[in-house]
Amino acid sequence: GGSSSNSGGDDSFSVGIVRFAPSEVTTEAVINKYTKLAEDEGWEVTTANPDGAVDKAIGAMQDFVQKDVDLIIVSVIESTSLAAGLKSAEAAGIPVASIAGGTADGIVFDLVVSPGTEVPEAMVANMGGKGRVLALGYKPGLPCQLREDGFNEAVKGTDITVDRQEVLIPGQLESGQKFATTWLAKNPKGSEPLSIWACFDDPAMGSIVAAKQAGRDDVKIYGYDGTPPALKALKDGQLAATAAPDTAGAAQMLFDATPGLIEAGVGADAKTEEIPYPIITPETLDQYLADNPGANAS
Amino acid sequence: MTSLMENEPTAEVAKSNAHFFEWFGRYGALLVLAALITVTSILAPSTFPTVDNAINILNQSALSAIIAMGLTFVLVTGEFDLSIGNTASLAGVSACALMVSADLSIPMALVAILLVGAVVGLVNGFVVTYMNVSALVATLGVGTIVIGVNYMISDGAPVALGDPDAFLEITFGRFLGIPYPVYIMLAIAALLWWLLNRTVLGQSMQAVGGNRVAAELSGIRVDRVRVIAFVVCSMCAAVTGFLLASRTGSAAVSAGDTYLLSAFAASFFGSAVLRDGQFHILGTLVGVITVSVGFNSIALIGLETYWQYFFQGLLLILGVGVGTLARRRAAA
Amino acid sequence: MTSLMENEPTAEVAKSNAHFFEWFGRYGALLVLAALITVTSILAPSTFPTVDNAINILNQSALSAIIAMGLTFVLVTGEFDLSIGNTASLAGVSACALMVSADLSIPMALVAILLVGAVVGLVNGFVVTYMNVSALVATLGVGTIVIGVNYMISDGAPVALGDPDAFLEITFGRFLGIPYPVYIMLAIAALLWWLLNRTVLGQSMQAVGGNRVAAELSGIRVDRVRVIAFVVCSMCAAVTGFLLASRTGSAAVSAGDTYLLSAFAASFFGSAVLRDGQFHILGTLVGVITVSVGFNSIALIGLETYWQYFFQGLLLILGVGVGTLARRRAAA
Amino acid sequence: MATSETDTGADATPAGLLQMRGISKSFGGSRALDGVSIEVESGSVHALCGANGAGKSTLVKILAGLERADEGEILLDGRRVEVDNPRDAADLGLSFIHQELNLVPKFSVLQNMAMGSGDPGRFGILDLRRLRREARAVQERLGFDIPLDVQVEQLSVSDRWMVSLGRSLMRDARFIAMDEPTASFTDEEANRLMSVIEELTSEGVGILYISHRLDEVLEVSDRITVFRNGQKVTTLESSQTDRQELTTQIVGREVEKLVSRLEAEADESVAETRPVRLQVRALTRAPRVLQASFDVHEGEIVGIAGLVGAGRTELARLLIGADRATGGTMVFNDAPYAPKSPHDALRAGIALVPEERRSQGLVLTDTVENNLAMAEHGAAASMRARFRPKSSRAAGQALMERFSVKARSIRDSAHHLSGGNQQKVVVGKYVRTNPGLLVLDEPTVGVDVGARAEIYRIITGLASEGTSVLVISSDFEELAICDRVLVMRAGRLIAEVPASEFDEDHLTALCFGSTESFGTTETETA
Ligand SMILES: Nc1ncnc2c1ncn2[C@@H]1O[C@H](COP(=O)(O)OP(=O)(O)OP(=O)(O)O)[C@@H](O)[C@H]1O
Ligand SMILES: Nc1ncnc2c1ncn2[C@@H]1O[C@H](COP(=O)(O)OP(=O)(O)OP(=O)(O)O)[C@@H](O)[C@H]1O
Ligand SMILES: [Mg+2]
Ligand SMILES: [Mg+2]
Repeated sequence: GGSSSNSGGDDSFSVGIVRFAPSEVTTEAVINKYTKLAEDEGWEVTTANPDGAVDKAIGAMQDFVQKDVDLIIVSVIESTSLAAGLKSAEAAGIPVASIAGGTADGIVFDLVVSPGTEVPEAMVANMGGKGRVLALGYKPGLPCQLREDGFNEAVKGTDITVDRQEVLIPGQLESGQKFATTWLAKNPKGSEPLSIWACFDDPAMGSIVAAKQAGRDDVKIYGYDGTPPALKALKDGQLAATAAPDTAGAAQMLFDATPGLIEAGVGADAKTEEIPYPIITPETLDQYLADNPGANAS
Repeated sequence: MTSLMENEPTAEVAKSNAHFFEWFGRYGALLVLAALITVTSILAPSTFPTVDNAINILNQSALSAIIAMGLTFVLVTGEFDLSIGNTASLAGVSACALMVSADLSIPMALVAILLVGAVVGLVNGFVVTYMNVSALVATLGVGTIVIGVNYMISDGAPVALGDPDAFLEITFGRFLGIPYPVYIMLAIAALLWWLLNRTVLGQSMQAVGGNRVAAELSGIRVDRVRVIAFVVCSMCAAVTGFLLASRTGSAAVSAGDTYLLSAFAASFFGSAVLRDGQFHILGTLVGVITVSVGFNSIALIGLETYWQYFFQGLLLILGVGVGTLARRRAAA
Repeated sequence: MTSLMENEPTAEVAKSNAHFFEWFGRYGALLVLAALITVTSILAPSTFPTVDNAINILNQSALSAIIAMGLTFVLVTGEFDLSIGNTASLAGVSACALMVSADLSIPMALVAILLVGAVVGLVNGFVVTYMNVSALVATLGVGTIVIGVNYMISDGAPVALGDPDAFLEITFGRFLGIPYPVYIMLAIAALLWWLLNRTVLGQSMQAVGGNRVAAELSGIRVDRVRVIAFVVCSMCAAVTGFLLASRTGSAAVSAGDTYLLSAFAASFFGSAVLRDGQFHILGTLVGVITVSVGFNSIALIGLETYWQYFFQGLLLILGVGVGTLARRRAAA
Repeated sequence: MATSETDTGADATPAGLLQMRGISKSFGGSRALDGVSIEVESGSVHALCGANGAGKSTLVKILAGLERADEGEILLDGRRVEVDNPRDAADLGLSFIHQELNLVPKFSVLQNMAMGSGDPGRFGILDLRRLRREARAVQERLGFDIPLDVQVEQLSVSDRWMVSLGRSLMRDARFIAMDEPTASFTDEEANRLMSVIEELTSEGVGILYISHRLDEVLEVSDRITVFRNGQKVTTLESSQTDRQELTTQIVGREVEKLVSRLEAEADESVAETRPVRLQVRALTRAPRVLQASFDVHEGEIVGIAGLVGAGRTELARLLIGADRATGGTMVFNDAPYAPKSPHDALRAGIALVPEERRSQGLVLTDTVENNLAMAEHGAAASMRARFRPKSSRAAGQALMERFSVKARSIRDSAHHLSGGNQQKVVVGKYVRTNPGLLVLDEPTVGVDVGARAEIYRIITGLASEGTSVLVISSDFEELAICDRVLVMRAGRLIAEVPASEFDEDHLTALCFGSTESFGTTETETA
């Protein structure tokens, strides 16, 4: 491990990244792209996978402190709950950046994922402001929470009834499917406008499976993330909308900021950048694919 | 009814009591299922007791049932397998990866993942028999390594098919109004039941599970039997993983992991169905279906999600506990 | 006529081989740890073999060690506990919930969650002993119910303290440069070791685990011993959950769940340390530390993430397998 | 149970130390005990005799708090006591040696002896030094000197029984029940036990003694109660009865005396002239079997005598490939024979009836039917072969009839059978594979006189059909059914005694020769 914290410019840096979990597709994509950019530049990137566990994430941060990296990047886990790791990093003079984890003492850079409010807004518009929605939320995840806040904001004051269920991770697809299956059985076709909103694509995919199995085409399903299967479902008209962050752009943003962050060190003022999170509908899909050659919906 | 005879009554009463408890011990777990169906039918009369919903429940049970029945094989042999969830994930990931990158056809991919399953089973069997590591440790270790392989193949990201339609058909296709997975489940159940109850292999497995030393001294090739059990189990897990991937035409590294605990729960519940603590295929099937019915009921009645945990936990404890308690009463 | 048979004396087989294998069987698991330390020290000489890093590793081991040592108690008694992860989560959630809504002080909250742990342990023990349900099923069931309780309390969302500083101090405070959790781990280890090896209760536990029938026949109150083991185990899990919450000043419904498998892995690895398959406190401690050292090494050397899985899996299989293989050789 | 709590022992004779009155116990539908009463006085030995399944152990288990009686009461010093669990029994000063070994294999001798012992010390803290002192004292009394820190799994079976015996003496018992304590003992060890019993009774301890060795019972006891089918048949004064009468009482009819092979058929030359079935040359697996060479002819019954620990079990295991020989050759039915596993042996036609029926012979939780089918599955060439439940059951039924196995039905679970019937099931399952050579390791340990005679009948019957039989036994009396007896000592076959010279004293003398000790490091295949 090389300690080059005092050198500036385009020197070779050493970066430690704490992933979240493989199920969090967006941040995984950002991290993978960032890693590629950095390694092309000759930096040393080490990643750790805490499998969603806060404690393991803290452990990974402390290991990176021992490794004496120049920058630690954490993701998704609320930064406030990483206090132990942040303190260790601060004591060692290593700045910490976060992807979608929010700010906290010790975070010098926060890449915010916007809540993507366009999705619920589109849903409300599609339903004409009335009907019934099955909302599949996931409270432990910050991005999901923010999206759900946006969702609640959008439905407020409309004639839409919300049935909320909590998705399980792991097993997100199954729980989406199970909840949707029974919900669909309870709400037969033609009763009122029906939609299923999920705070990420996996449970939405599960809902699609349920709808297909029940032979239902009257339900509009919404998700977030723009995973390949979701884009495919969008293309086939099974998904009404998803939202996809510009992961390449976000990775570039983070990459560009890295030397500055290392230069400024731990004392620096916290910066925040927002990753745009535009809605993708079947109409805008082609445009999105053209703009993001990496995205895959075949 | 009062009997005025002096020398009989206590024994008589005790006896009929014993009979009742014996009956209860045998059918207690089935009673739980019956009660569940009755109650939900009353509470949700228009949505629960319908043919559609029955098919729906069976369909939801299919994947869990396949993996749980495979696990039952290992349990019958007196072993454990903690790697099934990871094997299911691996099967999905490798099926998709093979179809995407090696352009395999669906049947070829199925063959390939059956092989993958068999290999995992062989490794489990090898570590358990040759290295003499307890099955719990061995399969925990092998399972962990399988996760690593998953990551290596997929780099952590979901693997999606470009044109999944044919693949999706496996999950969504229907014959006589019943989805294919239900047929697959029933076919595998029949095959495994036959293997276990109508072949020397199956009888040997039960003997090995009952007393390994006695089985060995009876000439049964214990190690071979154990390895076969692991292989069958892993192959069932692989089938589950394959079907799981065919739901969405894509596979994630940890998609199958949740099946581990549910398969154990179903098998143990099933061991209390009609038997006193022996694992068997029919029981496992009933166990899986009971859990599905329960989940379905909770959702249809519209209880909070956390009720599903209470329900699942209680189901397991009561389904098994009532039986053993009743049997103890019957024996006393 | 009785015919006497002639008998030439045969050469005695050299025993030194057996001695070597015996030694290897005993110290094999420790050798794995030593090899790990040596290799990493060579590959990362400036970062790995430092006092700071050693403290770091111990600190990272603390929580896992506490829950794993509790589990060891149950394993020693010949039982299982699949609910520890959920109990740890419950402890965190209820500690935070009590501090937030009931305004409990930190010591009072600790007492409260110790009680919570004890209650979970009692329920486990009751289902296992009184209802006669096998520990695997019982604790799987109780664990599932505990998840439900978690959701009921927290509604699924993380519970965060308003002013967590004092609470965080439990994790961050240091005495003589060593963080508190390390002391807590060592204190609990000493206490549990003493309980297990120097009290009648501990001997009884080992006896029950070694041969339950024999223990029962010799007048040991087997059921009571088993219940106590479950209670101790759940209380250790609760302590881990409490400390986990104090790392973050908040608690999530499933924060502790990951500890389940790692605790099992550590205990089983530990059973191969110095003993042939018996669970013991020191072994578990070594097991936890070996895993931590491994992770630390991977991070410091900078390997791909999936190596952590390969490492963990191989560690388990080899740590246990080498020992048993060697012992078999020694016996042969 | 409707008896007054007060002074029930007030009537007639002064109350003995321990009384059990009107004890009944049923398992499921069947009665194991039916209104049985016994009485053990201080300082006396009361023996219980009865066929397998007569209910002897059940009575002991009730006394020990392991089973609850349906009816009846227990009185200690004339006062009624409740024994709900073993702890209660221990607190009342009742001590037990149960029929099955109950040790913790991974524990040391000391730990095993100290298990559950009397008062737990202050605050439940172990007082190792005191326990060690006490254990030494007990060891001295019993005259055995196994190091206290050795794990019991490394001890031989008879040493384990000594440990078990030692444990029952660790607490100051006023009463000790011994359920077949000598089943695995040599005569010498049994004699030592007898002297310990004498010592104990002289200290006023009451002893309940159960054994199938009738001579021993007659020697040690003051009175003998005989059970038959859960009922008390009679109580005899030991000094006024003999073996003949006892046997008749136990079985309910006369049992013909064991017919020696010599008297029954045969001049030995017949056997010698028959073709050799198994030829063993220099078979070795150090240190327990060294250079064993012998022949077994067709239809011949060959005995192997020796002291416990002589290595006979090991030799038998080598014959069926359960362990691998390190040297030597075998020829079976004129073909070279080198089994790698019991499967190979069964396929070639050699079967071993193992010495421990419960742990090595049966799946106790499974049905008699499945137990009887097990070896046939093991002998099947391919595991893919069809299993036909109906014909399998018919075959099982036929075996049950042939060996007159007594069970409620063929679907009854094996652990419900009495020891003798269990043994018949084990023999039956191997006979079902039609072996050319049947090896029986201690076939009658714990088997009652009646069933024993039946097992001998089975053995001689098989031999007359042409099956060769190898019988390992520590009960030299039963070796009378053999055509020849090989004597094994310290891993070597040292002598061969033809039936014509058969004499128990002669065999005993040969077995002893000189004693050697071996490193007992083998671990059991648990
Ligand atoms: N747990 C049980 N369940 C059912 N039946 C039992 C049980 N224990 C004993 N029995 C039955 O009770 C009867 C008496 O058994 P017990 O063990 O007391 O016989 P025993 O006289 O000790 O015989 P042995 O000489 O073989 O030891 C037998 O028929 C036996 O099958
Ligand atoms: N290699 C082995 N594997 C498994 N069990 C063994 C082995 N060697 C001995 N035993 C068992 O250990 C016990 C102790 O053996 P023991 O000292 O009685 O010698 P033995 O060889 O069985 O002598 P014998 O049969 O002449 O009494 C026996 O019950 C035997 O079954
Ligand atoms: Mg008995
Ligand atoms: Mg023997």
